[in-house]
Amino acid sequence: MSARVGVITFPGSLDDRDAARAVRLADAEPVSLWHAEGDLLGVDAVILPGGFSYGDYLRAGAIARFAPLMEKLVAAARDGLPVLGICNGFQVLCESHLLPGALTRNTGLHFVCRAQRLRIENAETAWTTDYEEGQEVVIPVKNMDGCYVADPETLDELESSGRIVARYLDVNPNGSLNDIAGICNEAGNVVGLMPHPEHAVEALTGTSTEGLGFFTSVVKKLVAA
Amino acid sequence: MARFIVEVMLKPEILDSQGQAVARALPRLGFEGVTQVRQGKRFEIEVDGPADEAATERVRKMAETLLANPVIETFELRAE
Amino acid sequence: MARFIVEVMLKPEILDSQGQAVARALPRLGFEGVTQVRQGKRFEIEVDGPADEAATERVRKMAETLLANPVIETFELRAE
Amino acid sequence: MSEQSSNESGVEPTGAGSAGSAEAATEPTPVRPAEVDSVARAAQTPELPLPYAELGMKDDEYARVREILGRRPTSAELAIYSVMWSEHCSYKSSRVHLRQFGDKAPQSDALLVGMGENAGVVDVGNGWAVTFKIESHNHPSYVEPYQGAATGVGGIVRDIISMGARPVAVMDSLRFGPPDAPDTRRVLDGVVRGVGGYGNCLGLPNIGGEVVFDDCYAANPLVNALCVGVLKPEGIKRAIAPGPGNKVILFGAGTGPDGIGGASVLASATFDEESQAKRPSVQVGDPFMEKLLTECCLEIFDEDLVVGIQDLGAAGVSCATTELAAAGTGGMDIDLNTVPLRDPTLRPEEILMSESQERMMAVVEPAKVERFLEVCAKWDVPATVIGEVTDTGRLRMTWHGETIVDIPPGTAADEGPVYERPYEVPADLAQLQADGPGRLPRPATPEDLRNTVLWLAGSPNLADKSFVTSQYDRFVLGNTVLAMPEDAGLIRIGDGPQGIALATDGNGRYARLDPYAGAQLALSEAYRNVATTGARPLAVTNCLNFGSPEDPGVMWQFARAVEGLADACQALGVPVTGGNVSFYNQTGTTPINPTPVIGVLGVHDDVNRRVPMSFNVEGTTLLLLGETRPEFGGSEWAHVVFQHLGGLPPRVDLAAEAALASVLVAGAREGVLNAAHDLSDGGLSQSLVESCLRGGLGCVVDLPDDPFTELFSESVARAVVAVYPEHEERVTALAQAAGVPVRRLGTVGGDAFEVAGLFSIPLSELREVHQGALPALFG
Ligand SMILES: Nc1ncnc2c1ncn2[C@@H]1O[C@H](COP(=O)(O)OP(=O)(O)O)[C@@H](O)[C@H]1O
Ligand SMILES: [Mg+2]
Repeated sequence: MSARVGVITFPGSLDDRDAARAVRLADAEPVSLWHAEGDLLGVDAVILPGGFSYGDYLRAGAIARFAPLMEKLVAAARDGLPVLGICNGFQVLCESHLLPGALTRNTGLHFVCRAQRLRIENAETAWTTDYEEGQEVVIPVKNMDGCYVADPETLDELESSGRIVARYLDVNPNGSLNDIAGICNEAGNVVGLMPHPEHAVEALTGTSTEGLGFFTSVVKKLVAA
Repeated sequence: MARFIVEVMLKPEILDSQGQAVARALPRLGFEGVTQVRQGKRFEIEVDGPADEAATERVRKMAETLLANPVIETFELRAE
Repeated sequence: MARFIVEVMLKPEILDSQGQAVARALPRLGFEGVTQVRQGKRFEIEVDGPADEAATERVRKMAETLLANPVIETFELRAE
Repeated sequence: MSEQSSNESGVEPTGAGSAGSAEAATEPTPVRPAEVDSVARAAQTPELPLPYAELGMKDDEYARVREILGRRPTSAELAIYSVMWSEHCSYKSSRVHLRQFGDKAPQSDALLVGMGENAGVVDVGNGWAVTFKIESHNHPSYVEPYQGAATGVGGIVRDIISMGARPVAVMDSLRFGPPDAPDTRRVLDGVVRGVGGYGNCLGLPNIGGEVVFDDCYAANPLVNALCVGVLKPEGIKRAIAPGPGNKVILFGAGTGPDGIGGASVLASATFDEESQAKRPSVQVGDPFMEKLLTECCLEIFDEDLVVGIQDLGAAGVSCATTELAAAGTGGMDIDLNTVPLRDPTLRPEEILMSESQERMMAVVEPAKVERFLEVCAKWDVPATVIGEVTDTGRLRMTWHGETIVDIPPGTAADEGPVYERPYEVPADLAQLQADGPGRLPRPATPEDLRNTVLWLAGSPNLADKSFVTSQYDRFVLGNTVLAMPEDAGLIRIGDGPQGIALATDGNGRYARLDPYAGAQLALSEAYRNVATTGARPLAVTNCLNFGSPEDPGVMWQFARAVEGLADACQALGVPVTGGNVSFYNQTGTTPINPTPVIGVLGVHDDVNRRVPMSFNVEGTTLLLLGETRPEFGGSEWAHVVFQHLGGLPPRVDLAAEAALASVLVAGAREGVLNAAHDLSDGGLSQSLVESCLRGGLGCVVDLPDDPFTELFSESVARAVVAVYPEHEERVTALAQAAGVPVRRLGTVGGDAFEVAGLFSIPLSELREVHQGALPALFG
């Protein structure tokens, strides 16, 4: 039986179809979850996709956090459900306090879309075991509010406990502190990522296929479990 | 050193999509009874020198040309 | 009907790129002597019923949970 | 050509006033503010003067309205006729010319819906159809660049949705004033943010466009937005209201006072009201609402819940109701009080003229209304039944129980005035054409040639556009195979391997020198760009940006451009499926260079075989396809180095263009092309620079004859291709069979752009000038 990975659609989600495609390419079954439902439909993992939920009005992710399904998700994540928040999904995870810190306006004040080189810093989270620690990959970034900020204690804590999942190389596209592109929670089941691995799963349409590892990692883990 | 506050709001006749989105979301978040939300910007500006007429005029000019877009926004200015 | 103003500003230790961009642009436009600009948000909120303690508390709750993100922002609330 | 849905605000100058007409002489009857200008009242006060001239209506047009109605119009009726008969809704100046697109249309089995609908639809095979269209939002983008550009994107996307399609990509063709003018920074910054802010938030990849700078656009930027959508042929929707008893539903955003500066004239003139609230002439967009509206519409189409649908663009409710009714059973009753308002003080005339964005109107069978409203609720999209279809042949509207509109809808929608405007060759054209580029000194030494290559590569029009395009999402939806800076955008459709390619091109300088040729050259280039990726060009959309049609010189340019385009489409076998006309692009009495912007759609049988532009395989052979003549009139070289515009543009050669395309398409299909890049602005020099930088590899080329001409001429129907040595023979044979001249240029490799025996430029140096130019100006 293949793993079932839920993809939540909020009003204004944009990359939900892409996330579902990536799940499929990782040989798992994508399950659409609608923000207003009260049930996770028994999925084995959840992706919060990129986009502009609620138009990014107020603050990116601020309104989506209150979706009925999020209450269920927060509880399940605390119990160890693998959760990946991509871009807007990362913002929602921070707003929900599943991950520390916040994502603010890019320091360049422009939306930035580019093929971005990253280094995978932690290859032990639920979503990164198919990478090597220190591996460099090229994955698109595209965001307006991707500047990761946190207070110095939180940053120290993230750094010292190995909770930086990925870091920008060459160019820091949004001014993130410590070049942070992604982080995880203490248990490593919840990962937030600014770049879009779901746009790097097919050589034809992406920058590479180097994003597929995020999806295959979790699928392997689920199948093994 | 003088400190000014400039508050910029959309003109009432201009669609405030942000404010409306917040207002539409509120009941779902358990906040009933909110009839309107408007969202604008607030600037805190510190300038060298005293908070005199001249400084106020300079900040007003700034607000007119840069902080607010007179085509769709209005602003209020006060010293603090 | 009661009317409240909520002002949300980034905490001083959080980088305010928008404010900084304004500050950087000012000299180019001929405005010298500005030492700092900070940019935040301003909400005008209208709620049903009187502007009493209970209404204020409801809006405070809204500000804390929705309008401001306590990780990076502070807010001030006042009735108008 | 869509004659109904130009989204652009009307900017017609108001015509000669009505002073001295019989009506103006009559004493106006005093009216209380609360009173409604009903049909009954209009009958009782036949001589009440109405401010038709202020609304841009001519005396004879107003007289025709009176004749149609057999009485004076009510102010609400006048609102309808004045917007529906305006230039941007009625195409009254352009219509007689645009007919050629239909009359000369080449035979095409692919055309499912031609001109006249919201957008044309073509059959691309395998059970898929594609709809696409380009539209201008020039004037609003100058007044408020962010909102102008944003609502431009929003409007064209709604046009595509209203055909029943899922929008899948956007493009933007932009023209600004001189790059170093301070106002250009304001306009460019706002426009690019607006295009990105709206398109990114909608989740539509931006796959291409143009950024052009020229003094003539200083106070008149051009913002042309294109959207393409995909649908099943059986899912095509139309803007019709058939079936008496069917309900008319307005859904989407509330109606506010957007873009109705003109309407307050009506209210204040007819009703002596104390003071009308300020009515903004700018429209403001809400991309989030449009995203909800998109998903909502697609679900509604999936469940087959509508019999007709129309987006609300310019002229809002007036346009949607008259057109739906005119194209359906013929009658409609609307209760204007039911229109959900953002501003409760709006008067009926203002509701009718409001250009509030993110609204649609649907015609729904009574049994399906409930389900329709449920889907809207799911997506948080407000929806209201505002009326129903009748068989009375009349469009009737009530306001507080009184009838305020009672007209035959076709008279407003289809029977607008048609002008045969006088035209004549612009007085200065002969002189301009006589002043050819022959007198311009050419670079003489290898060093001069080298510097010219760099100069062009770093000039604003030829420089790398990443500063703009990196603000656009090109990955979303996961089907983007090629996007900027490639020659054409290419997206996969369905589950592949099929795809569609799109390019937009225009050259105002060429068109200024010869509008007939200029329009053809724009088509020629877009056609070539599409073919360069390996796609077969199939259909055309166009946006015609011109000065005032009341200027006979401009009208001549327009007539010539349309004729040129229609002739070229016929010659190349690609029909025009729709488009848009934007007049009055001028500053004072000085018109912009005539700027027809042409979009070409092509199909790709297998996107895995797309041909990119980048040189990235060491040792591949470079071949030049096509013939180079010394052609410098209107060229980038003359423009950049001498700010010179004169002479004649490159010779049009459509047969050569078609032959070149056939080689490129065949080469792609056979998999024998490693890279291909067309030659256009800046000539061979610029093409090689771009392909080298894109792939990160240099090249060495031989230019034995006249290196200046070979490097910088802008002759049409040319492309450079990189092929593996083992494919050289096959590609040469393909070219020869098609009658396309082919010549071995050199080899890919190294880290410099080198012309053997003349000069060499390290890629790092090229990269710096090419990529650094726009950030230095606007960063
Ligand atoms: N405003 C824009 N939006 C999107 N893409 C753009 C824009 N301007 C230029 N581009 C892209 O940059 C590339 C170079 O543009 P251009 O030199 O005009 O192309 P071409 O000469 O092939 O027509 C193309 O891929 C074009 O689509
Ligand atoms: Mg090209």
